[in-house]
Amino acid sequence: MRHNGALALAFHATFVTFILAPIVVVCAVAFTPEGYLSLPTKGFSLRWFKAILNYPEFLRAFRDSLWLAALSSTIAIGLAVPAALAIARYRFPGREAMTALFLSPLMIPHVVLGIAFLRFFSQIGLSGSFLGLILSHIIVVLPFALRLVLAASYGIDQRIEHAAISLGANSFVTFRRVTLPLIMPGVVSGWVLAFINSFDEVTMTVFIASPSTTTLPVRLFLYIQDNIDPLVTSISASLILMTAVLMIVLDRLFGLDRLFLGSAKS
Amino acid sequence: QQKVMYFASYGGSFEQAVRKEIIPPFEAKHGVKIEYVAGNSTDTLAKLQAQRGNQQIDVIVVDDGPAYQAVALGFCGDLEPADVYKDVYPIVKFKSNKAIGVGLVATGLMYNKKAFEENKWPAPTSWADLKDPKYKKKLVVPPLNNTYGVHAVIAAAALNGGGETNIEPGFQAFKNEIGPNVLAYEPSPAKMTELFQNGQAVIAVWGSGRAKVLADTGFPAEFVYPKEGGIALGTAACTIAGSKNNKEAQAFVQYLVSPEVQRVMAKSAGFGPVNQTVTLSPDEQKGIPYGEQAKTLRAVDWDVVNQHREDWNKRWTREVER
Amino acid sequence: MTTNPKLAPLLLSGPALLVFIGLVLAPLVMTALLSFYDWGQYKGIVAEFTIKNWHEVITDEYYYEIFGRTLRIALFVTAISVVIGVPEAYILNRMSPQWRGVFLLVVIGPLLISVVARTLGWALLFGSTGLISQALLTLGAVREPIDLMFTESGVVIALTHVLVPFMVLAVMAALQRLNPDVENAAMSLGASGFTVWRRVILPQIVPGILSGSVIVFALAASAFATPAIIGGRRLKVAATLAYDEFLNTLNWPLGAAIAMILLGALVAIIVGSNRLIERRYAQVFE
Amino acid sequence: MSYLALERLTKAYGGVLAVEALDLTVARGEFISLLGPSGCGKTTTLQMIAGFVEPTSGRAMLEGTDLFGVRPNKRGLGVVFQSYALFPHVTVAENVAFGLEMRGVPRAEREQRVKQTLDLVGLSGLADRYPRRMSGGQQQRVALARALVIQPAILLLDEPLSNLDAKLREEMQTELRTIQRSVGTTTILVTHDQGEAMALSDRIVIMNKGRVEQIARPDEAYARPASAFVANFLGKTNVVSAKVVSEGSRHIVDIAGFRLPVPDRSPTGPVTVTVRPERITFVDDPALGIRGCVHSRVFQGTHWLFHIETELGALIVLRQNDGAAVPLEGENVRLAWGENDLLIEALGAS
Amino acid sequence: MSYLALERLTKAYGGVLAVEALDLTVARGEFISLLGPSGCGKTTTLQMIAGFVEPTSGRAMLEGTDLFGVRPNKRGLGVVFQSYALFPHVTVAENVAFGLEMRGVPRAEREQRVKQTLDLVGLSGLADRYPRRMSGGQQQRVALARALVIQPAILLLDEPLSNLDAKLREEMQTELRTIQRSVGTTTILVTHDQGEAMALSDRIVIMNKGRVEQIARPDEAYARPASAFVANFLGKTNVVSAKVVSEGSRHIVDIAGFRLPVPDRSPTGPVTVTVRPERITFVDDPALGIRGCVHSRVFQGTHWLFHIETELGALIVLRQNDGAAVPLEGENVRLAWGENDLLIEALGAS
Ligand SMILES: Nc1ncnc2c1ncn2[C@@H]1O[C@H](COP(=O)(O)OP(=O)(O)OP(=O)(O)O)[C@@H](O)[C@H]1O
Ligand SMILES: Nc1ncnc2c1ncn2[C@@H]1O[C@H](COP(=O)(O)OP(=O)(O)OP(=O)(O)O)[C@@H](O)[C@H]1O
Ligand SMILES: [Mg+2]
Ligand SMILES: [Mg+2]
Repeated sequence: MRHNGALALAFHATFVTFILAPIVVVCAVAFTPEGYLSLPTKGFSLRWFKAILNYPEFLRAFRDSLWLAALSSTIAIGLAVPAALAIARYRFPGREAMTALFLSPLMIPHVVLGIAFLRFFSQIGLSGSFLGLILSHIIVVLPFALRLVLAASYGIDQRIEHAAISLGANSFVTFRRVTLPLIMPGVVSGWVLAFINSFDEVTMTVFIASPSTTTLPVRLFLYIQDNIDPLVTSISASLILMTAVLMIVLDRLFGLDRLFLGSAKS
Repeated sequence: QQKVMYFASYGGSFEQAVRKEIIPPFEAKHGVKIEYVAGNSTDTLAKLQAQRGNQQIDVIVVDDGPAYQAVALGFCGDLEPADVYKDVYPIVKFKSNKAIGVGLVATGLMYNKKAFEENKWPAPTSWADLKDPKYKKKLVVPPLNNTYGVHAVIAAAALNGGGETNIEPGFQAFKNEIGPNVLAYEPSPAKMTELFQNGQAVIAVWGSGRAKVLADTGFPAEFVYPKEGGIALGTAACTIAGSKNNKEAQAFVQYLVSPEVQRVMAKSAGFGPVNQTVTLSPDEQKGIPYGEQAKTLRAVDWDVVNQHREDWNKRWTREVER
Repeated sequence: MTTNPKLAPLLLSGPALLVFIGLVLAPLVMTALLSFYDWGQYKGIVAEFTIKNWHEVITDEYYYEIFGRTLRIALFVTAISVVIGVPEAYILNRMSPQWRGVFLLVVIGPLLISVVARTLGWALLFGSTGLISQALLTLGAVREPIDLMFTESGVVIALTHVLVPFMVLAVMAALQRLNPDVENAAMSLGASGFTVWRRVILPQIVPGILSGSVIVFALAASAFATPAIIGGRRLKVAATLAYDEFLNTLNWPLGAAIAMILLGALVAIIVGSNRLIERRYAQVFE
Repeated sequence: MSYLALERLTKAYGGVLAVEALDLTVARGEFISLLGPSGCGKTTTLQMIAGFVEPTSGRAMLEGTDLFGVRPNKRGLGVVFQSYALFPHVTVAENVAFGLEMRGVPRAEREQRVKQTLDLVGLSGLADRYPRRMSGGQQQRVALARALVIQPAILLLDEPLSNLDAKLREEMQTELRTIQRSVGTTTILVTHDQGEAMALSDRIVIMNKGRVEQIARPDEAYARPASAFVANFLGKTNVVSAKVVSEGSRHIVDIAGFRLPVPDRSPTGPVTVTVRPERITFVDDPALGIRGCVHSRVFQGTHWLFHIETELGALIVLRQNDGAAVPLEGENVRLAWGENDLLIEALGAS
Repeated sequence: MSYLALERLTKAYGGVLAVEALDLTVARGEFISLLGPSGCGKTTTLQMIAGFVEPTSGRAMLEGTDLFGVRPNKRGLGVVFQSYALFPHVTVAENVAFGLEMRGVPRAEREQRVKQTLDLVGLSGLADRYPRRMSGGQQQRVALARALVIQPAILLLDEPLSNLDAKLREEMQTELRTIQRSVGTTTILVTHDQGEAMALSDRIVIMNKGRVEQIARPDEAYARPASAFVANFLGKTNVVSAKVVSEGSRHIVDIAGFRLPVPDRSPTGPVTVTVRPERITFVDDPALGIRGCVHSRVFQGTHWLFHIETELGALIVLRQNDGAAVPLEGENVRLAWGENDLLIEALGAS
């Protein structure tokens, strides 16, 4: 194991600063006592964190968002893994067309998708249902899952799979016990990206969400229609905190590193 | 199984007020559950268009411009006659009788009082102030596809003798004199707010209701009616043609113009009442076009505007927003 | 897996294909058809075949400018993401497991926060009264306040911030499978750290970089929120244009035509470069 | 009837013929080794039997049924891959247990058999290690254990001992032999080590450039190679020119003046004579053998290897390190061999 | 002065001591082999010298300067990795050319040297192949070519020939020796093949469990192993119990009745006697040696390996395949050896 040099660490520090800068700003603003966004803030107050409690619909939307993101990203990864293996392993006619189709949701402005789905769902009677929401989210997050699994599927030593087969494993067992662990880094990062994108999607969801099941970003989006106040930032800050806590717990339980990178890495 | 009626209108503080104070009594009285479908006016129109022929929404409340469009596109059904409509100012009634105004705000100028004081600038008084070079990159105007934007262009045209029927002077003014001052053409209230809050913008063309909401957060925002006159912006309701809950929908629109609801909307959303029987105390009037103030407002002829809208939009995006 | 090589890809991609054919193709075809419909302010959408929308988009240089800007922004964002995201992934990969965990969190965490909130942070930093401008003024680096708000540079910076984590994750997934001995072998042959990186590591992680780039490019080219907030209305990109047509003028046929052209251009670019790169680096795509 | 039969098995990679029309029958319980130069198609052959390389043509029959109709995971083979192909993401014990799990062996028995097999290959202490954290030879033994533990009917071993030291290799060879004898496992071994092949195999298959050169018992192939290639490949050998003359009733070969009687059926005239280095002795009698000078002398533990310059060219000589004094480099020596140590071919015959 | 000096080099992986306080000095141009059982720390040692494994303690000096201050890419070593570590994404020729490019060798010369080296390892036709499309032995040769082509001052070779057949291995050995002689390359070779180590090396280092057991010339280590481990590791050996008695002025060792004179300094009383299998001969004289019965007889090409049951236990005997008749399995034989073939240790001394 070699170490990062000074130059690398300097680069890393700059990168992290770049990534964190706006987040830190958002978090700092969350503690303002003022009724509006201001920086630098003069005082310190938890007023906007307490304000979250006045909006039970945010909490409900948060829960719905979690469910939606978890379900759609899990289903998407379930569809993406075999598809990615097909694309990585085989050369067949229509391979590129298929890849393009799978990636197309990335390339259509989400407002167009939103309206197309709204029209489509209202014709097949799925309008406003949670199922419709899940289906549409599967579509928009699948490309992420697919691309990352694809990146991990190239270059796997197939002889390792052959070894499993020679020991009597059928295709499914070989996949579950050997191939999947080998591409695990891609699968986990693919799932995470899918989750995050579903959790954060708003432009499309505004059209398909029903009044009774709405996601947190849609709620926030509608909330800030006429007024951006520090509530947005305090909710964001709480999200960051929750994510951090969740990740730390996961890290303690499983090791984040292992989760992302597979256990085989030294 | 309880009946569910879908009501589509603005999100944000308006939604809060409607959910808390307006919907519950109606639900109790009519035994119906109301689902609030939030979105701004154009979102709502888009949803109507998407579900054409299979409408889910029963009642909408949108800006008057989009309301005219909704009527024109045939989304709105006829309003059934009712006593309460007699009390409504005739000016907010639609000739087609497919929609009716439920609130009135004014388009005028909003500025940051604190910033003006720091710069020792006098408060703006006229639409012509938009051309003042000292506001370079500090002015925000909503774009033409937004109702406030339409008002701004018409007001600018009026300064040089134009109007709805002769918009040319408006475009000229925006291209040559106002344009350089404009920091952004910003339709989103949220972003408008943000630009004011972080100090980049100090003056804007905006609605009285929005200004009131912003001022209520404690921000030093001040609204002025320009001396040439503010412009009236109505908020209109209509029932959706083909609604499965037409009875309740009709009742809901009637309910919206009833004095008790009008009062609530004045308080929480800064809507000037359209029902003549509503009286507001001087304190309640603050920031709301009401009484004499309301009479100075200039109305826009939407039929003319909508006729030219397509061309204007094109010109706007190509000549002004570049 | 050794099922029939003709049938296997179909079986494997079958479920995803079914979902996509059912759920993407239908709306896509509907949108494509829509782009050939007529529209009027008062008559709304009329189901009559016309090519006027396409004609309009193709003949009006206004649209060229916007598509040009969209592609330019997307290219810049992709290029910058590669330039900073790939080294960062590599550096992360070489960290000790604990630190790697922490910084993975740092890199991915921000993705969980609404784009709107993140972009808001940038807006606070960017404006003429923002922190960056003030800091530079205080340091004396600039004389006039600088304003990144409503500029293309601002959009590129903010979009890069939003999208670079995708690159980092994609590249890290590919870095996992490198054999460290191969890196050592290169070094033993006299290659400096940088050369090892360029000649040995980079070519092997091309699939990861490609995946990252495809995602970043597609997302940058079809991004809506960030260009809308940071760029404002004067810096229109294809997505905001389509948004306007769909939501403000309700001219869906025109919006659909714009979306289809954007889709077509992106598919062409992505599939083209995909094919080019897969061919150029055929060995690592096995 | 043969147990496993390969019939004109052929594999072409693009233009390259890796294996060409290979015919081979293996009896149940037989131990076969594939021998041949690097790149001659040994691994390819094994992989075709295992089902991981699809043959271009030809077929493989197992007990009369076509093997290619059977899915690889149903063939019940134990395979050691040349590159080990260990599962990198699980421990050694889990690697070894995999095949047993697939066979539904209950946990208790599984653990016991895994332990046993790890003991067998000398890895008892390392059950919980990950393969990446082991030395090359240790990894190779895990691969071997993984194939052995399932007690397959057929074992396909691709250089399974190449990274082990002599001591351990011999132990493993003994184990392989024992297993094969006691369980009756049919074994096909690919090895580059001729000693190993000879010591273990019932028959060896010598391949060259994708083709079979000879299939025979080890000693047979060594003593009577079917071709110059085989002779040369199976151990070092000396090839010199000579001529056979008939003197009276006898045939005599004359190798640079060193004359030996040969069987009557030998061709007369110019011949090439092949003599193995271990058959050449140093003699003192100046009337006997041929003269040479020690060019180099290499110690190899159990024996010495000499390169001797003679008028026939350089000859190699192998002498057991039995304690007797051996010539020094630069010393003049006389070399001789017996009449039975020769292989005589008419010139240009091979 | 020594060229390369390892001083108390130690590496611990977590709790496992892979290499422990290793001391070794290598002269310029010397050929050293590391020998030892699988997992004894050979690769780890090599990787520490190369700079890819950081030692836990100790240091390595090259011409008096601390090697660990020098970046691995500046050490100018040629390394063959046990796992080959070929660049998978470029062709064979590009793999081999890489080191030359790094040294700024102009294209024309580069191509010529690559071609030469590929010829040397017998891969002339495969320059444009990708490593993945080659056999195991071919890949190994690419790795070797890649290290050789740069003509490094020091070569570190980790089992570079383990997947090659005897023929090719010997050719490569000769090449290595030639290069070392002509260019003066200092070479450290890790090998599991004792014959290879003995044949090539100036000195061999025998390691066990991370520690050095002996450093000596090959024949020296073979003849005078520093420990029972070394004796046992370097070729097979027989260890039997006997006793030394003094008879008059002479010491005599009595091995189950087979009596031989021994030097006077030998300990008297019970001893263990070590005798190498290649030193044991079959004798006819019933008065000589000890009696045994052939348990098994294995043909190994150049020689035969016997397991003989005797009253001393099982003994192994090696006889060169010199054409003479050898006993059959089950036959009764008598074994004998000379007084100089013995290594005598007092019981419990080792
Ligand atoms: N990354 C690692 N983590 C933990 N232990 C290791 C690691 N690498 C090697 N070891 C252990 O260190 C010891 C020495 O390993 P090394 O690879 O040096 O052995 P070797 O002598 O080269 O053996 P072989 O002949 O089998 O290649 C072994 O017991 C091995 O299990
Ligand atoms: N995937 C492949 N594509 C093209 N050629 C290949 C491929 N695999 C092997 N070959 C070629 O086929 C021939 C036979 O290869 P194979 O691996 O069977 O050799 P081998 O006898 O096992 O050699 P070794 O002893 O070196 O392992 C070789 O010349 C090799 O270069
Ligand atoms: Mg092979
Ligand atoms: Mg090793």
